Amino acid sequence: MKKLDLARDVLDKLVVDREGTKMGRVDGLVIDLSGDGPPRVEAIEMGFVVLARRVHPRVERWVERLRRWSVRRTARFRVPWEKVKEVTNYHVQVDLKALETPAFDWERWLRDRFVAKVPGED
Amino acid sequence: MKKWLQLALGILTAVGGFFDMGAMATSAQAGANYRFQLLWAVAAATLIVIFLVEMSGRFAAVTKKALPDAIREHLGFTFWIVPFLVLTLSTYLVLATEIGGVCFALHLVTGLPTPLMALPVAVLAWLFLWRSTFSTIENSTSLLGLITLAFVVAAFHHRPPAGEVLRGFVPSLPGEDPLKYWAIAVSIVGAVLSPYLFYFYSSGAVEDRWDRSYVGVNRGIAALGMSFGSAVAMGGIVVAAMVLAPRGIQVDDYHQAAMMLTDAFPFWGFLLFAVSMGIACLGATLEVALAMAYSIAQTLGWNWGENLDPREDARFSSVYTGALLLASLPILFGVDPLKLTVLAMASEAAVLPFVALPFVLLMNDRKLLKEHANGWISNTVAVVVLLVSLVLTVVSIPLAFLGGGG
Amino acid sequence: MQTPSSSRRRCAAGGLAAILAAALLLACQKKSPEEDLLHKVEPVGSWLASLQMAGEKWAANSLPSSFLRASLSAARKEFEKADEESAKSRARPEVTVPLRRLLAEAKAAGAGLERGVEAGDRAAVARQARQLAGLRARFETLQNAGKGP
Amino acid sequence: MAGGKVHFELLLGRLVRDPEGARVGRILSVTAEIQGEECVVREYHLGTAALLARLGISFFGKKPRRVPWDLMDLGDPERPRLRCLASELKS
Repeated sequence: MKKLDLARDVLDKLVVDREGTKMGRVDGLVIDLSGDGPPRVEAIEMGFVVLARRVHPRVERWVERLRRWSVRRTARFRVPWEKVKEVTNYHVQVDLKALETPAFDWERWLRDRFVAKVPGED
Repeated sequence: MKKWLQLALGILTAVGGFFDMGAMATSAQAGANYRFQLLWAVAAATLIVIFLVEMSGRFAAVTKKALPDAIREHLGFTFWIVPFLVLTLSTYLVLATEIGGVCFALHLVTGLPTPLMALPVAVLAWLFLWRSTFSTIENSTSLLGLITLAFVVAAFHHRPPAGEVLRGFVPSLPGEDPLKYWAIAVSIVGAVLSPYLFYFYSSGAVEDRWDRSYVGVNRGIAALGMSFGSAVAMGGIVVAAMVLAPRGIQVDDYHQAAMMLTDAFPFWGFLLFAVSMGIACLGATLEVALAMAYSIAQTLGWNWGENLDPREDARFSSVYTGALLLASLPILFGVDPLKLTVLAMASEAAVLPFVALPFVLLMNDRKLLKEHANGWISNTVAVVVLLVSLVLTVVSIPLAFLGGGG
Repeated sequence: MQTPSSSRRRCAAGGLAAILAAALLLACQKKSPEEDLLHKVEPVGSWLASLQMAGEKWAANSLPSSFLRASLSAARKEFEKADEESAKSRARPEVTVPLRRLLAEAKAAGAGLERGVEAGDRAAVARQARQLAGLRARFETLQNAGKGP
Repeated sequence: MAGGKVHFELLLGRLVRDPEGARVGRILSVTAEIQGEECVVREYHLGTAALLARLGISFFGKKPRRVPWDLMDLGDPERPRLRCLASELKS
């Protein structure tokens, strides 16, 4: 049984995949109030839209509109808590492969469309 | 012993953050207008910068986290967003200025117009970042940066009156034009206390894989590296005071500063100035572009690192690529490098409290730093910095316009 | 999270900015058109000195010709700006007439400097530098006379 | 409205009132426990002291107000309410 301070130890912490690749930050946490027991952390959320919501709902709408023009598949990328392997001082490790998630949509797009096209990078 | 090779990081930080385009301009203006009277501003700013750089290095060594990284994590996104945005904006202006510096140096050597150099310089800087590792950049910049010591040599060559120089270390009021005096004083502090400097230094320490055992060495590196930058800036003031002031030359344009070294070195002086400026500003361009990419990547939790292949951190590399391109635009469209410098220095002074506050909060986190958290001396300095920087924020922008700075 | 001190800080900032703005207004109001003009053309003196130094240093083989050309064009812009200022200024002719004559001579000296550089004539350039020194002394007298009373 | 979902990041900084409408404090820190696969919320900490504790700055003995999970009504996440009077909280 490990005690956590959700604000200090989980929210805004670095998220790494099972290979240790940095894949983003815990931009938001969804808490489930159903059931008779204590509230449960259901999922962590990542994405610009989640961040924008924390600034102001209007900013969220702008960012969401912008996102539709971009290569990002989903605005909110949700990782269920069951996928969280560990929470350390340095990161939250999740049992996923970063490259296959929407969190890496931009990374993949930039790598294929830009980095790979630079002369000398093959 | 090997740890002392990390002095390169200190000197790189100092070359980029200290003796760059801003310090060139402010030193020359200070010396030309007020002779030795503003040396105290450099001394005070140096003392403060040593403390702050030491703190950011200590933080990185103990927690293995860079500052933007830790600020977002511990203070939260809603707290960080405003400092982050103002810092990014100011860093952009500084980057544009440094690119302008390299362009101007090339203009001095080749005689071709400055705006023509903007794109080639951006591409050159980009190639460096794309191709090399952190330690290559660190070592080459700090080694080449030693050429700026020419200003110190020239300062001694001129045999400045010792009494008057010493008196310059005591703050005093100017006889006339106090607005201009304070405008230059503020921009000296702005030029030395570049906010991105601390963030960059801590990211550099993480790139160089510092751990707790570096806490002691870090103190020496901070003190020596920053003193190096400070010595060059003071050299610049003394040379300007000995060469420009007696002739009645004020620095309203970088061309007027370019002759500074020709008294001490009749044949090489002009080239030395151009090369010093070019190298210092190129080093600064690399540092500032990296600083920007670091803080954005760390804030958003991307893969980052100058030691990775660009394919492994495509977003990180794209950020510095885009930043360099965007920052070359003002010079490309013919903005005067000196005007840009004055604006950038004012913006640096203005954003300092936004950047210093989260930093100071973090340095007092005892859960995180344990026995390495700030003691009362560091905290006293930090509080003084915060108060001074608050005043600077309020006065810097109006002063830059009123005092003209140039 | 809102920082509670931010609004108070903004107030303080606004207050100080207002004081500064008021100071600026006062400073502008008490200036006569003569003082105003002389303040605006102040960089001319520094540019005359720069050109003089550049000429001397070029003659001593310390500077490349391209630098001299660039300095000259920057200086010429400053002279022209000063000339425009004095043309549209409401200052008394006792100030504007000698000032504009001096600026015309400065431009001529600059042109002479440029001809000397293009011809590679060190003696001519050194002569023009001495000419510029004389102009600078006259400019300073003008400035002091304007500030005196 | 039991069974709702709450965004934790939006809950931070919200002002909590008790059933009589009195201000109790802002939610500035939440403790949780990892139990096997699950992570469950235990307590809500209110007030500046909670913020300082979260920032690791020790401050002369000031203690945050701690609200156990079952005493916090998050039916309307924008207006969290205590299920008891503020005076009944143990501190």
